[in-house]
Amino acid sequence: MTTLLIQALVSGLILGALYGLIGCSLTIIYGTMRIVNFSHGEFVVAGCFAVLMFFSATGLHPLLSIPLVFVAFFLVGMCLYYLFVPRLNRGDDPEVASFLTFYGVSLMAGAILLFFFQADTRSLNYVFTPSVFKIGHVFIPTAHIAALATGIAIIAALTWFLYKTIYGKALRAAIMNRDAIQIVGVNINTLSALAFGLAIAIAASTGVLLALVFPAFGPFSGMDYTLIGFVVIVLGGLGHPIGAIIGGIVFGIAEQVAIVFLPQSLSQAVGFVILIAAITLRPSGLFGKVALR
Amino acid sequence: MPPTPGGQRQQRGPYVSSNRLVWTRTSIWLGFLALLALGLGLLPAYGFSLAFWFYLLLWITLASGLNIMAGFTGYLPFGYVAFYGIGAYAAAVTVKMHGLPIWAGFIAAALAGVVLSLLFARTMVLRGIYFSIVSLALAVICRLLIAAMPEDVAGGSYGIALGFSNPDGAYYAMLALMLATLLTVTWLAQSRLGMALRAIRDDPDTAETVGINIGRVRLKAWVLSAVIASMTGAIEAWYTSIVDTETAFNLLVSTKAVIFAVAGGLGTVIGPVVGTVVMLIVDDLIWQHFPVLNVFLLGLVIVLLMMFLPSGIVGSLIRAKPFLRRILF
Amino acid sequence: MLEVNALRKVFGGLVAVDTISFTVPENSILGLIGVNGSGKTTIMNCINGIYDATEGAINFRGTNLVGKKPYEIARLGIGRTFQVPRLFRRLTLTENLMVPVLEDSRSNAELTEKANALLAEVDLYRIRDNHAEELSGGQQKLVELLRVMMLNPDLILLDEPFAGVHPNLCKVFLDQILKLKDAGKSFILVSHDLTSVYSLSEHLLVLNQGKKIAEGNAADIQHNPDVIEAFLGR
Amino acid sequence: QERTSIRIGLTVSSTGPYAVASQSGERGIGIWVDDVNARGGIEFEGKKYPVELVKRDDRSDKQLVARVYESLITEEKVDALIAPFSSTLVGVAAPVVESRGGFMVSWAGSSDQLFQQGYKNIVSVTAQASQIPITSIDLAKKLGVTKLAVVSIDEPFPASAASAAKGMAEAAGMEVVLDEHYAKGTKDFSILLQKAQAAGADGFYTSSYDADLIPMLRQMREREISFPYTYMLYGSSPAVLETGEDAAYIFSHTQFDANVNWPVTDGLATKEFLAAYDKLYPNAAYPADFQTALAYGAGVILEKAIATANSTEPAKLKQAALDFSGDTVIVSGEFKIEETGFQRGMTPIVLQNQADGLKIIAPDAIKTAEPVYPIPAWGER
Amino acid sequence: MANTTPAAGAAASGEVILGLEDVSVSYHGDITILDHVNISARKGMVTGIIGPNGAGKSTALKTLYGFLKPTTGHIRYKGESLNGKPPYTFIERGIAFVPQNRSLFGDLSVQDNLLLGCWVFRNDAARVRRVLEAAYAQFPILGDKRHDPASSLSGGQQRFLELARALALEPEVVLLDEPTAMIAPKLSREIYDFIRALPEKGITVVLVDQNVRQCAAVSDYLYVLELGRNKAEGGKEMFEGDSALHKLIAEWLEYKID
Ligand SMILES: Nc1ncnc2c1ncn2[C@@H]1O[C@H](COP(=O)(O)OP(=O)(O)OP(=O)(O)O)[C@@H](O)[C@H]1O
Ligand SMILES: Nc1ncnc2c1ncn2[C@@H]1O[C@H](COP(=O)(O)OP(=O)(O)OP(=O)(O)O)[C@@H](O)[C@H]1O
Ligand SMILES: CC(C)C[C@H](N)C(=O)O
Ligand SMILES: [Mg+2]
Ligand SMILES: [Mg+2]
Repeated sequence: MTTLLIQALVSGLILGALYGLIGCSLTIIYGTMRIVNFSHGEFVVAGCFAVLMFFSATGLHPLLSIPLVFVAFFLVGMCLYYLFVPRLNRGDDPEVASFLTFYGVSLMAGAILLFFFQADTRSLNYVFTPSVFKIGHVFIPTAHIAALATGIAIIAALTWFLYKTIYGKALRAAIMNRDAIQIVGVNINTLSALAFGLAIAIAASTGVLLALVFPAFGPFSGMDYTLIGFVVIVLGGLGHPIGAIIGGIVFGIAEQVAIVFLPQSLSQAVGFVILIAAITLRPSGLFGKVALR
Repeated sequence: MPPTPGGQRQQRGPYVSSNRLVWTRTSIWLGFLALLALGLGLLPAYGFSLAFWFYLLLWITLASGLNIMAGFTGYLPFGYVAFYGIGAYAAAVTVKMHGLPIWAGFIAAALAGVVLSLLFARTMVLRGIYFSIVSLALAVICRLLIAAMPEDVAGGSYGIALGFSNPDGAYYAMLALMLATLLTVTWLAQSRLGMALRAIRDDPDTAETVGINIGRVRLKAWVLSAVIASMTGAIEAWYTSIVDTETAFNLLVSTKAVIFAVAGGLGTVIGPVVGTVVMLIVDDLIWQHFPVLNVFLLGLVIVLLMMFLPSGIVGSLIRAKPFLRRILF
Repeated sequence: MLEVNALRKVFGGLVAVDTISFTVPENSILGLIGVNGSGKTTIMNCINGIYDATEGAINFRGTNLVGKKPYEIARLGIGRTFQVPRLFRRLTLTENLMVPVLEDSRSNAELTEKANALLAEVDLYRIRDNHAEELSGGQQKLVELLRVMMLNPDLILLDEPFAGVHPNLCKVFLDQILKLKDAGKSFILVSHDLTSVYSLSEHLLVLNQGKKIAEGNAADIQHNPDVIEAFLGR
Repeated sequence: QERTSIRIGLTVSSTGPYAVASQSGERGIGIWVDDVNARGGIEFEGKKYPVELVKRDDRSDKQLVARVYESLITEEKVDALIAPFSSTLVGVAAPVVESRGGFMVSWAGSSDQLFQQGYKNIVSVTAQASQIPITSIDLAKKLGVTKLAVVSIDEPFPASAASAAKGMAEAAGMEVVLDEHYAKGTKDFSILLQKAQAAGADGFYTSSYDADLIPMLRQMREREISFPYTYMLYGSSPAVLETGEDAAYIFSHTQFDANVNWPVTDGLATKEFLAAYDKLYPNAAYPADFQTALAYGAGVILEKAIATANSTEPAKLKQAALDFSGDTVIVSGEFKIEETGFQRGMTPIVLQNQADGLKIIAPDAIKTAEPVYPIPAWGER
Repeated sequence: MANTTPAAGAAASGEVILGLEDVSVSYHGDITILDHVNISARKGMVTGIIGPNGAGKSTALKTLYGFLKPTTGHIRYKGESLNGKPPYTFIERGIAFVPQNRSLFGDLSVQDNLLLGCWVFRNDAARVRRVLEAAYAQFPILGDKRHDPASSLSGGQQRFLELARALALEPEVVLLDEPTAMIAPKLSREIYDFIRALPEKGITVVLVDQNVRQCAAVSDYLYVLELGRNKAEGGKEMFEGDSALHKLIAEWLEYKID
């Protein structure tokens, strides 16, 4: 029982960290640009397929694909931004408009994935050696450790960027007052485009890690990831990478530990129950400042 | 007294306070609805395949119901489907498990909607995405709970097959519900309640400081749109004569409702109607003519729509040509 | 009619309002002046329930306002304007004025009538169908003032009503305020426009850093050294 | 107007969770159409009519299924229907077809509930959920499994297969130490697996679709969990086999195999069937699997029903099917239905993924290899 | 139009550094708010714009800063036309703007708000530090609250922050929209002195103000807008006597003293 519990905590932590990563990239897009990126999950999945292609093409270590994936999707993100976003601000509710636009994007992205990779489940056939570390009776697969490490690195960098650099500050300032940010001379479009690219790049990189941890993926799991992303950032508080990560971990652990005590089919609910409890107690999320909008 | 420039601006303005115009506009719209009702009412008689039309009515209803919350009050409930699902199950359980007639099922559905919306009322202290996601979470919980119930209570993973179905009956029920909904929304757009809701949408705190009990006003809207959804769910259950957790609580229901409403223009009465009609027809055409690409194209259409009409079809028209506000509302 | 007793409001470490007490007698105008950040707006926010007081009591005609919701307080007959105008962006001017009286028994036509009449007085009738967000800064202030008049409360809190308002209109306001006072209303008036404050309010309160540094009528205040030092300057 | 063909309506999932299986079924139907029309069509009212498929996309979406099956009947005026893939979709198609008065052959509607709703004109050609476990549980018993853990995704077919398995296992005197459903979209099964292990199970029985089996297997491997008897209903689907070592030794379900030759009375026999497949789909992503065979079977039964009934009236077709039930054998096995359309034939087959490929382990009559039991622990492979 | 009036001719000394030439502007495309307006800010002068509420003063400033695109005429800056140039490029050119409605970043600290004011020379750490010090010296209260979120400042304190931020990169021209609205008398006088002093520093000022007296006092040249059109204008000497300008504002002047 206790080993089971510890095991649950451990895999909850890792699962949560991955959720948190998804939230992180989403929180850049939503938390600092108010773009409801409903296609976020598709890019995570795209990351999974990217590493699959990389691995079957080169046979190199999957983690080595991250730099490539990062750059490639950074560009994709920039293009997406310039294609769609600038026009959105013409409507009287850009946020809702963005939701619809990116739902459309997610349909397209999903269709494209389907077109290239067929509907069937694919799996990344790579196993670390040693495949697992044993600590007492607790098993920690190497893949998970690798994923966790990479994830933490990404988040640290991101937090530093958003809170310590002037670019990060400008980015956060942008949603607080769109006119004022121009008054001080910031080209909000370029800045946002960069941020968008960054976020998409991180999302795809998260996909790479996911593919290592959960080998099976198909073109249809995008929406699940998107929703998890939103749940996590709301739980953690908007616009705050650390918040997202905490949110993710809380969510992940809740889910895993619940399985130990409850029938698996209910365990998912526990995560959501905690979300609701947390939000009603702290209406702006664990880390958020004020409920926005 | 220094004059303000505006002499030239008489001709424009979102709301035409002149009651006569409102009156004519409304009566034209109502007349149109009457004709629509008549036309749609005759369809079955001429042996049309109802499927397309039934779902057209269904989506108009859901989009308009959602519009009450999203458009007028400014709360976008991603978990709207919860009400739809609970309605479907309430009806199915009363009919199948307790062998009561279908109208009893509808009553049960309506009640379920009210109860659930009251349970969820607390979540309206949240704003924006926080509200949206929490309501989504609640929808998921509803699904998991019902799925986890024993087979003989809620049918388990297979769901509940009503064992009988009456497409025409369901079709007429749907038609009735849609008309009721549209009339409600029309009234809301003119009524004081509607104005209070829009005030809350623009600035809840100020609304409260000028004496609006935002809690109570919001709740009215919330219950209203919840009941619309739960009744819709019940009727759909009657139509397909089978409910299961996956369809009844499928988040796509919320998503589509939002899409259709936004595509037409949130906060307007006819927006959701127009949006639904256009999107469904487009989707149907694409689906028929492009078996392979259809999903991709659907996505493309949505994106283009938003890029060129960012406030929806009706919404953007109004923005571009303010005088249209006299006709479109 | 309003008694504020040892009111304290603390934000984190900062004491924005430090044990302030005053009363507003029926049918009177209390002037509230003080340097920026001295706590004037905060006092108003406490009275109409946007903030809840950290300590102290606020009584309005015998009912304690502390812990009441803003809308309850509004219904008790306390209205206010905001320093930075807060209108309903996407409602028309007429609608903006209607909102406070939605629960009212009078007919729509009647209320619209009244609203438009008020708009006419400040020459906004012509653009009554515009969204509030389309107004100029000053125009927004006007509409806010009209909105509070629509609500027609017995105690009116005015936060900087004259800021950014054209002189002629300021005159119109002054007359309005006096008219309302004759009609038995009371006011708390926050303004940096001393002429108007002096001319309007028989009793003034001077704040500095959340504390009351002086009290009395215009004459006393103008020559009070502390006030001159902290507020008027020379 | 003058009849020129026999129109058969059906949907295929271009996208969504059922796309792959649905499309491999589609190929089976393709084989059938090709074959009938080569023979000049179906004999009917003294004349031969070619078969014309009215095929629509259902995007694995239930609402669409309901809509399409209705319009197939009311607008397209098809003569008979073939069901979509997976009980989940058949579940919605069935009531529509029933209420609009159509006749439908289901090749993937395995869940039992489908046939407890009193539908009159739905006939199944696939082994039912409550039948599928027979062979595999027998085997488990024979091999000496004592403690069984049953896990399934919370969907109609897998769930009812699982509950059937549970019942049989208990009847056979095994102890069911764990019986769990997990919600769709679950990614991490490690705790579930460890629960099963902690419960001391020596048999692990799961009926889930392949998307979940892959992570499940990987997590077993990563945590060095292995059960002497591991049965995965979809364990023989290509995606799972692709994972190589992860999938070694697992037992799985099928209703068709190149090495199984039933004494076929109608339609193509195994060899011809496979030949036809290679001819028609030389570059298909996957070889013919049991979905292909089952769907093909649906066509064959439909053909025979129309021919014998010499009509397209649902009632007559159903009667015909009942009449030739029991003395008809098709490529996927014996066709034997009950009054409700519930399938009793189509003996399920158990495979094991052994070092030199998939082997038939049971039923004994057709087995091609001995089971490797107990499945060696990860360390000893 | 501007320079056709005799008044203008008299006072139009000094080169025009920034100005609107025959500019018309509208928000939604259907009504013109500014109707062929001419405004010229002359180097090293304070140019005042007054007029009734809704006359178009703020609109004029927004146009001068590129937020609104002229439908006719030109935004001239040192001879070059800035039509269609995005707002964020104006500050690089040395034009700073303090709008009428709040322009702060509420959740950011006071210091971060100032830092963003230094965006244009963000990489010149030394200069940034200098600017911050200067700002805190000018407005001590900002120094005390440097780590508080800007939204927690009082109405007046927020104004200071905006002024400090606008002046961060020693601009050539500052556009001020009602800078002293809601500022306590003592401080508002300081601010006017401050504005008065800007020309000495070589900074040109365009000042929109409802406080007619003070505005007239600090301005070297006054424009009066009404109904979105030029109503009158003139240099200092025109403020008194029986000039058209004076007649117009006399009535306004008799009210409002601070
Ligand atoms: N929400 C808040 N959080 C933290 N501090 C606040 C908040 N609101 C006001 N303060 C602080 O309380 C003090 C008083 O603020 P207040 O707005 O009452 O001043 P004021 O007298 O209205 O000034 P002004 O005349 O400039 O409007 C200020 O120092 C301000 O920084
Ligand atoms: N965003 C907008 N959309 C449409 N019309 C607007 C908008 N902003 C201002 N207006 C209109 O333009 C006219 C001029 O506005 P502006 O803000 O320039 O006036 P102003 O001179 O600054 O007045 P004030 O002294 O009250 O600030 C007003 O009549 C107003 O109704
Ligand atoms: C045996 C399979 C063809 C059954 C099918 N997968 C179903 O869901 O019913
Ligand atoms: Mg204040
Ligand atoms: Mg202005």
